[in-house]
Amino acid sequence: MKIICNGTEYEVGQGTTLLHFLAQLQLDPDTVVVECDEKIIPRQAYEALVLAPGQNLELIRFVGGG
Amino acid sequence: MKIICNGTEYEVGQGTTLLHFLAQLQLDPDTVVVECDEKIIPRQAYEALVLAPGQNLELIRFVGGG
Amino acid sequence: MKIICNGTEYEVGQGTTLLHFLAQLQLDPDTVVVECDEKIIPRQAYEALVLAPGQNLELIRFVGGG
Amino acid sequence: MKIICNGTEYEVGQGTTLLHFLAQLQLDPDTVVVECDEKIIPRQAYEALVLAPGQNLELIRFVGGG
Amino acid sequence: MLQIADKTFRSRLFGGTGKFASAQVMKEALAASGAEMITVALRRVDLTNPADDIMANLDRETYWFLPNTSGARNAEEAIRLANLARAVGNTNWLKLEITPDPRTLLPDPIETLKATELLVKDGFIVLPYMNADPILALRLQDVGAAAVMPLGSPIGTNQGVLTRFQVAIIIDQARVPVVVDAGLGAPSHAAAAMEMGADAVLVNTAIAVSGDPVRMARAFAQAVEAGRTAYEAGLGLQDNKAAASSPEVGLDFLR
Amino acid sequence: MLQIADKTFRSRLFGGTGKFASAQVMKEALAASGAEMITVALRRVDLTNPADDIMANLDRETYWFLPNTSGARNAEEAIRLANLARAVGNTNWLKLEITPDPRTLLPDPIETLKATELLVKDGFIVLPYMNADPILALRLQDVGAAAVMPLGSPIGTNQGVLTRFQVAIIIDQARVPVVVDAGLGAPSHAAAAMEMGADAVLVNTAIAVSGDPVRMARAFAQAVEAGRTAYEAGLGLQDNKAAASSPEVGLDFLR
Amino acid sequence: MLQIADKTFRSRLFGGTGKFASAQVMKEALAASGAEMITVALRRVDLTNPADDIMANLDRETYWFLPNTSGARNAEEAIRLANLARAVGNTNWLKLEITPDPRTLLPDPIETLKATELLVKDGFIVLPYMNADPILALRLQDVGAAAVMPLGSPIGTNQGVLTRFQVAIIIDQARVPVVVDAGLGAPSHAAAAMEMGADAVLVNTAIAVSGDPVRMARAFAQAVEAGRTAYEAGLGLQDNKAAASSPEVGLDFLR
Amino acid sequence: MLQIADKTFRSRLFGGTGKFASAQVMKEALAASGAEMITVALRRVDLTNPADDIMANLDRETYWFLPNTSGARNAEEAIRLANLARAVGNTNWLKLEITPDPRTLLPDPIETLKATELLVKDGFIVLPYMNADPILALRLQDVGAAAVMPLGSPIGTNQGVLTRFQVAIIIDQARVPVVVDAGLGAPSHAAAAMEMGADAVLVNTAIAVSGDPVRMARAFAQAVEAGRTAYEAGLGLQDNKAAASSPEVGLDFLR
Repeated sequence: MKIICNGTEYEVGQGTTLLHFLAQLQLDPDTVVVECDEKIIPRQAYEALVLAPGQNLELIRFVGGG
Repeated sequence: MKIICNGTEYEVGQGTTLLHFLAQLQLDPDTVVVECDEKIIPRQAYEALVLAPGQNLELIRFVGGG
Repeated sequence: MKIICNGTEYEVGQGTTLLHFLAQLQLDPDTVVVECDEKIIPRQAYEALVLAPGQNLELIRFVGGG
Repeated sequence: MKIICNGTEYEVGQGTTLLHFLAQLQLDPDTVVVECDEKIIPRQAYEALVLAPGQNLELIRFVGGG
Repeated sequence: MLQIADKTFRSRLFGGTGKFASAQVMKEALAASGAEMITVALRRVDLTNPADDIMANLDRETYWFLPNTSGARNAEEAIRLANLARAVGNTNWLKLEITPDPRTLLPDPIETLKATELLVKDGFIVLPYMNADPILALRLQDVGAAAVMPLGSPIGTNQGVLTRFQVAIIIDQARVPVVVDAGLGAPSHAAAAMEMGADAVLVNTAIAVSGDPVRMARAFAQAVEAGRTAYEAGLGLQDNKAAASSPEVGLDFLR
Repeated sequence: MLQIADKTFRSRLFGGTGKFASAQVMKEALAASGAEMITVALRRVDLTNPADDIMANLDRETYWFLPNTSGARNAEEAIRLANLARAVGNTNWLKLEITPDPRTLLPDPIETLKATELLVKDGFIVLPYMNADPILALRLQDVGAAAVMPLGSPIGTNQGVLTRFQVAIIIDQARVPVVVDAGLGAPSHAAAAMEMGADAVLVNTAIAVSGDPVRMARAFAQAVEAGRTAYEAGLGLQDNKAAASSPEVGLDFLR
Repeated sequence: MLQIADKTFRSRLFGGTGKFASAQVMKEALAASGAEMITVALRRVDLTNPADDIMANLDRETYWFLPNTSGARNAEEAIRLANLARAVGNTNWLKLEITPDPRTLLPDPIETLKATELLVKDGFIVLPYMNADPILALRLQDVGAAAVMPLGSPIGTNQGVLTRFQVAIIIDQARVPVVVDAGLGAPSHAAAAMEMGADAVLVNTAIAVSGDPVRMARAFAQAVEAGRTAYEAGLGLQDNKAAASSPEVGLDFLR
Repeated sequence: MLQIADKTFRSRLFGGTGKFASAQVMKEALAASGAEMITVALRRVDLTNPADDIMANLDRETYWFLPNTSGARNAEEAIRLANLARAVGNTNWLKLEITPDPRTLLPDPIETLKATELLVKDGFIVLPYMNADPILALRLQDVGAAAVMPLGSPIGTNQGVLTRFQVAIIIDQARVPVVVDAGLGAPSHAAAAMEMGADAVLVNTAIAVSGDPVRMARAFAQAVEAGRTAYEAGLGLQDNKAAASSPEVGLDFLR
């Protein structure tokens, strides 16, 4: 199935959890915040959240800034 | 009867019009704006307006300013 | 005979006066001051001064300045 | 006999040396420089120098400054 | 010519009418200043002195009145004063001035924007006095301010344009005239503001309290013209490196 | 009226004649400036261009000539130029300018004092260009300088009066006229110098290299008059504390 | 010790984490700066570079995080970033930064006040970046800002405190800490802000883009301490009149 | 390390010893300043107070003495003081200070150059106090000055470096150390001088008359180190245009 992540289309397998998806992207779930369809997903929900077709994810993290 | 004008109590005769009152105060009606009980009185109404007991008048004019 | 004027060698005829030389150069004698061998020549002497071989003339005038 | 020191007249005994005079004034000879009649006296000469009548001494030292 | 709303002005010096020693001095100083636009304030009539009427000293054919809302501490007070000004002055022009803190007399950005929006909707020609805040200037013009009046320095301090970089940005971005107001204490300050490209300046204290207000008014008039002319002619850039004004050649004979 | 030596001048703006794009522009700009005193330099005649004669463009009835010694690196060179100037210009007036370092064009205090003393003894009316050094100014007037010309900032930099505190002291102590020279890049700079009490200013680069020299000349003329008038009228003091220009009473009805 | 909300800081220098050439340089520079509070921004993860994670380089035991809302152009965008920051950073501290115009990066006073009020109500500890507007500072503290962060000059310009008079008033009136932010380009700028009585300064660009960020960080740390110490010790007043530092008596013998 | 003549100094802050409330405060403040070079003046012994001897309070192992010629009004008086200093202080180091006018305490360029030349020939290590005159600085180093000491502002005024452009040129051209002296009233002033590339600064009044001289001395010590470190690390350039310190990309999700 297809989802959108940070503006790009991704093909993910059925039943993929958000935590799993982040692992595929080699991202540390503790330093990334996720908006799913403009809603912030709490960290503790990453494991339970199963991605659905057409969902729009935004993965955001801290970067250097002033 | 008594009215308040610019914070001071004044004794005015029955039937005194605003225009007449201004004349008593030696004020040019064309350069003074009047609030009666917080309502601005249009210049053309000065002649018709008969003062009533207890009314609160504010007489305001232009002064030097920056 | 040869003279130096403003750093350049000039060939001038025997008996050439300074005034004559300036005329050859199309210069107004009243707005040019002349140093001959580092000595300033007074304006009134221009006519009498006959150039001699090897003399070093400097012709100087006012220019725009601050 | 009388001498002048820093603008003031002093009575000193015959044969008083400069070193002795400084001691009378309770001054440390190592931190005071002496001009005698406008001539600087070297430190090592303080002991030998016998004061003479009418001499003009200036005693100068370092003070706080910027 | 300077245009504000639908009106044009030859003079880019706006005059204040406060703090003059006498009405006569004020009249002469305003005449000397060449100002066409002058500010006035609104106050209670002093009933012990009914004859003291500034309108008896100012010809409305000569001067365009710009009533201010000085004294207002919030939008509500300013709007009340605006309506009184319109009634007595028969004009919808207004210098909006909202200064909650009498210690600094600095303008309130929030109340000023709010009042500007409401007064514009109510038909006023609003010239808001404001801190030299470039973003606020953009917002004020967006809600219909006819001009913006950033401060050079606090009112009455004579310190000149301490807000240079902000005023420069405001001028660069403005779609409405920029009038530098407050703190201009010397003709050179007014000239400097005009050289930056300000459309006009407002001066009151520096003229009114001068040792000779009439001559000082003339001095400001000249300085404003000088600064504007220089701006139009184009100023040379500043440089750290010296450059001779006399020719560098033609001196061989000296060496 | 400004008096230097035995001569009086109505205009307190001295004009330079360098760096103009053409003789015609120079003539018009000088006319617009109202300058009565103008500086000129001395250089070798360019024999390939004999007709290029500045004297053909300047009416000596209109302008009082102040030849400079620009290019001189020491007293000796300056004195040689002074004598050439006197011979060709038929004047004993001189702007003494001794700048040993072409990178900064800053004046040499030692050579300037020495040359001033010698030239004064030789009958010259000497106006020395100098660093803004108050003690040097005292010494120059002691040896007979007819005026002192402290710099505002390095020649041609347009940075204005960067030497405010020194110039203020020089003006305070001077017994001869003080002419602020060099670095005045905008009319506001000239006005500021005059407001401080300078007797005159000399401007060249800022006018000559402007986008419109004639209008810029007019702007400087106005600014110099404005600054002088303000100085004579008396400027208000600067203050950190705000002071209202509108009355503080008469607003009870608002609260 | 500096206290903001319920937290105290020994260091009065806040560090920014942007613009460093490498994570390693950033780590060493922050260590050298002695900063305890550091700002970070929020951006989309660069999925082509998943390992580039600033959190891998910053020990949260050592540094107190102050996420900023840089990039927000209005209150709504800022609030969205604030909630993301709280979720990922596990902190309710926030440097509120609302800059509608990317050309000037100057803060919007209206949106900043609105967002501050809403975020404070939602439990955030808000430190708003603001124009040096004293009235706005009063209003921000009235709606619960934990500190105010007036700008010295536009972000990244290194021009220092161009807003001296406004910052002085803000400090004089503030009931919350005043942190001068933006434009501090040299240690002397930071020291000057602290001498005025600022409670802290935030520095990023000047350290990050220096030829030697680690040494520059140390320099700013020293300057901030120097300025604070001077403020506490009490600076002498400035005076136009000279006063000798050596005794004026005891020189009779010289004359 | 700073080298002057054949001696090296770790500290770039020179201390003055005048104006302290007590010898004890002076000792503690000098210790806190970390100064290695300190100035002293020469005066007549006060015979009514023979025990008041500064030498009893200053360890010559710790401090390198730089006697000044304060009070001298010309070269002759300065040379007389120099010889007295050498005799009593057993040192040939000298801060040459010639100030003819007690109102301004500004140095005389002519007498200072003359005395420097004579004293150098007589074996003194001369550090002349001077107006910030770049040409004079060149001439002083040409006659053998071991360093030059341009003033920032008049003695005791605390106005900081009002002579920035001149000091910058002096530093740029100097072959000997440049020590900014006089007028440094705050640590930020000292840091600014060091950031410009000055080799050292001399501070007296600002420390001695502070509310807390010991802490102020420490503050100046830190500021001087901060300024020097920043100069060595390399400061960023100033720019009028804003530049974000946070990334400009990665915000697509906001719009």
